[in-house]
Amino acid sequence: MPMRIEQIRLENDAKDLKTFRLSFCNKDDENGFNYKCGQFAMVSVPGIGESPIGIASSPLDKGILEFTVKRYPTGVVTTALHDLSEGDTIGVRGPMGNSFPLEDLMGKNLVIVGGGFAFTTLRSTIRYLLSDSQRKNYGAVTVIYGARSAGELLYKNELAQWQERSDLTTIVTVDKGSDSWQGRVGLVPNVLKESAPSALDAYCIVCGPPIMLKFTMPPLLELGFTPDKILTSLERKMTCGMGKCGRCNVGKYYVCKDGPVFSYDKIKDIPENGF
Amino acid sequence: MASLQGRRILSKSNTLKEPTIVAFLCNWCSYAGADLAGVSRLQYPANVRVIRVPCSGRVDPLYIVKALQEGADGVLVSGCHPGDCHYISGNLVARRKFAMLKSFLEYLGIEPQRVQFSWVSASEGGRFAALIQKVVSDIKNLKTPKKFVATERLCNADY
Amino acid sequence: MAKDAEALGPIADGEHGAVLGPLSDTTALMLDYGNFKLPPKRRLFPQCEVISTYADGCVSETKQRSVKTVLFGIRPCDAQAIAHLDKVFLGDDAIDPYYKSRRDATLVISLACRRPASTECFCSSTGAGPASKAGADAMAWNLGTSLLFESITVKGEAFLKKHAALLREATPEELQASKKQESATLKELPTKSLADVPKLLKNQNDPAIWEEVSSTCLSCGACTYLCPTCHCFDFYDEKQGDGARKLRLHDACMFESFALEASGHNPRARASQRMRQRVMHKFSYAPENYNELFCVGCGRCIIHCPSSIDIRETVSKVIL
Amino acid sequence: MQPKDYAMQTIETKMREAIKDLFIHGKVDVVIGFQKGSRPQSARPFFARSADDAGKMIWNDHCSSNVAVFLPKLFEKPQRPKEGFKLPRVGVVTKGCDGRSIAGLVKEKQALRENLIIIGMPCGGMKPPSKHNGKKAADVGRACVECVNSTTSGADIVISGESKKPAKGDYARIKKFESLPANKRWERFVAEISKCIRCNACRQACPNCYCKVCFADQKKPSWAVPGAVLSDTIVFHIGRMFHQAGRCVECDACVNACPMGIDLRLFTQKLAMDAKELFGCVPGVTSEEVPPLQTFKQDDSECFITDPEEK
Repeated sequence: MPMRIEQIRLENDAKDLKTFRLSFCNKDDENGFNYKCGQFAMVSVPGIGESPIGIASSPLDKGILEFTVKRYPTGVVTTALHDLSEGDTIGVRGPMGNSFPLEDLMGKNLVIVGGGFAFTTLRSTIRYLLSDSQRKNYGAVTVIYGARSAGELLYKNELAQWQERSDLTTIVTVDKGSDSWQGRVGLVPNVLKESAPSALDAYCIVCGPPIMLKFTMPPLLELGFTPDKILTSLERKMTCGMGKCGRCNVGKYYVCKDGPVFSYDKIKDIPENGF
Repeated sequence: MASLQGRRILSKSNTLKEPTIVAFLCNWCSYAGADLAGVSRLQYPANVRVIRVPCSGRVDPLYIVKALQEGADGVLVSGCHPGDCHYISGNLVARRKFAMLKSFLEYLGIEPQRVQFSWVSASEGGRFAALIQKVVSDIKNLKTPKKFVATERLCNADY
Repeated sequence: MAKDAEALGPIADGEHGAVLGPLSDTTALMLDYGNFKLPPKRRLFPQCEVISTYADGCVSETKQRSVKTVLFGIRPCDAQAIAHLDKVFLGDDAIDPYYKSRRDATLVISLACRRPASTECFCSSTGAGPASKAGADAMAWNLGTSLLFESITVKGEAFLKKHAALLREATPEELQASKKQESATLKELPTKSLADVPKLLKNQNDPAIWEEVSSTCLSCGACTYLCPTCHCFDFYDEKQGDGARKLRLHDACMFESFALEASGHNPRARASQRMRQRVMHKFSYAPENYNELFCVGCGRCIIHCPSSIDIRETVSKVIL
Repeated sequence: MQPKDYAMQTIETKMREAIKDLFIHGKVDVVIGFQKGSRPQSARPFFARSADDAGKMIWNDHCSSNVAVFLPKLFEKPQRPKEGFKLPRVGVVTKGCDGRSIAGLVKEKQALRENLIIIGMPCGGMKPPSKHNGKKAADVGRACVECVNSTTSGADIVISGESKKPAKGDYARIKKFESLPANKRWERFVAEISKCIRCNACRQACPNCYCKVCFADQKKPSWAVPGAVLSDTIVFHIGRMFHQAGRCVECDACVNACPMGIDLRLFTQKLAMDAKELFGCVPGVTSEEVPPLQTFKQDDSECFITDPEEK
């Protein structure tokens, strides 16, 4: 499915994070592309390759798709994507994988914990939850988001807006503070412990690098979240996106097909869960 | 090396009359020599595609093999004369490498004319023109077709 | 037989014993062979295929070719492996069109084993066996002076009907002989069953066990590329002039770079983790996902491992 | 029991005792050697970690693997070494070829000589594993027939016994191939390479192939598509073999590892021959300080250089 790049936004100071806003080249594709929060798609640059990227826009954002892509020096596709400019066409295959089960969570309180660059599908989720049609369906929503430094924080404008909203608690933290940073300093697991959101009637959605997940799970359990109420999204290298190529196996699960969203009880005993 | 990502940048055809020659020229001597040949209006065949490298020692044998695969009819590597290397010994180490490479490729059956090595200094515009003339005519005179180009053939379904 | 389809069968090849090659009037069929070095899966799921091309801004998928093919005389273990691959590539959730077009056009006639192909055969342990029928449309028995054919599927039945002129009804003695052959071959094969392995797995989460069994693993792909059920693949995009094409290539979970992500994170960075993935995929994940043991006991990986690692021993260590 | 077997058994016993001794005196953390393989008449590499393990080690004429291949990984320093991290002290049971490889690895700083205890074995030639259905369970491999030094020089512990006499090292087979017409040579080369399934066994089994990221695995740029496109496979093999130029010890680890029976020796040996003829270097035997392609002499041959002024 070809899509046109409408807008490219730089997300950080290091200039290796960009958000691509895409529009559909064909109306049929647009009507056929129905996705949910937490899903991903295979984004391809012809002749270069394909990469699984989480969808950062909300299903309620009509007519567009947004992907936030980090460029790695060794990443062929991510580098190629970053070299593109507005107006170029790229390929999108998807949506793929399962999603955060937001319908099932209606009426519950939600704690959303994100770290670093893994915030993209969480942003999709938060945008969805905050929409006029959805906000009333859910209880209290707490967002804890951390990054290595202030320059690494994604979606700064939105974060500022969220922090001003009364129907949402947003805590933004950075690992390493700087002179210009006015906000909180501290690692996500510690901030989580300090803020101690109630586990009562609540589910937690947590996404982040493996090392963050590793240290976030114990405090969550302490706070009273049972493993089946902790949802996380895994990231793996993928080729097919259909549970065949074998690359994204985590135990018997294929992250592309059975995931990327897993409840913690499903994967906590698998040695290669990565955390 | 980005262009290497694109395959078949050069001609695929074996019957092409004008061969394409990829020339790796060292920045300090041979490239300057080529420049001088140009400035002096010396005539030499337009078959070369020059790739400037810091030193002949920088040329990995893979570059040469890859150039042949991508369709070059010949590859030329030229650097400073022994003793004149900008990096003192780059070309001397390269000399050993190329001696073995040339012998090895010839052993595999690739015509020695297709892979040539030479020394051209910055003041030798005439020598550069003569070198290109020689390499081009060597390759034009070859009776055997190009051996190994990126083919469509997918091997090994038969076993 | 060769007239209306491309027929492939065992033909002699000096170096390899027998290869699965095109049959014609001039090539001699080699019925008395051990097994092919390369698994027949390569006929249905080739090591390298072009799946789409890109030119002038549009992608065109490769037209499905469906040359009718008869795979004659492949071993029952390899036929069983094809049945396993069918579950992966033709499963309910996502059908692989490239595999399907080849599979639909292929008729499999397996050849029962008169004796184990090698000392490493253990098909009897994995639920296959010297005359197992899964995956085959028809089965042939080499009775020395005659070939006994038995149809297994409708497709196989139709094929035998079509060539009825060449065949005659088998005598009771011949049927008897085939049964005898099967039980005689079975006697030469190991008796231990691995069918319960998925339930017996005990130490699979103990990294020390995997470190031990994989200590001499060189992380090459010989085991996976020769395995009749391994089906991991990779896509490879390459530019061609102004356009591009996408290839599908076999890949091996034993390669260090297999699961390496662009970020540098590698969930299976150690040989032991990769070994675990391969063995567990065959003996635990596949049984859970497809209800089949994804090892057919052909012994190829044991024969060809440069470090002579034996999957039978690995499994027994894990269930110990 | 035949006398030869008896000789082998005493060698095996002597080896076990020596290794047991090393463990008992705490001189090694691990000894790389061989144990009985699961296939009939086979041996496979084995990491012994205790005196008990030493008893499981064997020595016979099936110990064909080049065990030096495991050294670079063992001597790899972790990115963030834990406090008190020490590189292991490693014993290696070596034949002549393993010894030549180890010498190369030490030279290239992939193995720490002071952490190594080389147990030099007598070697009468090894039988490669029988993998190829068409061929009979093999005789002694070609590498062993043509081996010029079957025992390790500079071993720390020498297990005495009878070794094969050194071959002439005249590269007769290579010279014969060289005399064929070019198109025949190319045909043969392509025929061999066409068998390749790109399983990388040759690369992984080679002690010299220790690159962290092989050129063939690189994606930016991509040198050789990892599938079965013939020309890419040719690039892979030329590239891999040429990386061994002046370093290859002719052990045939790649040949023995290859599941497809590709005759890589026909080509790798040419490089060894050239290294010897052009630079007087036989890796692991002659005593250079660096591999021949990392150095130079002022008077190295220039006969291959194109001189446009020459008529």
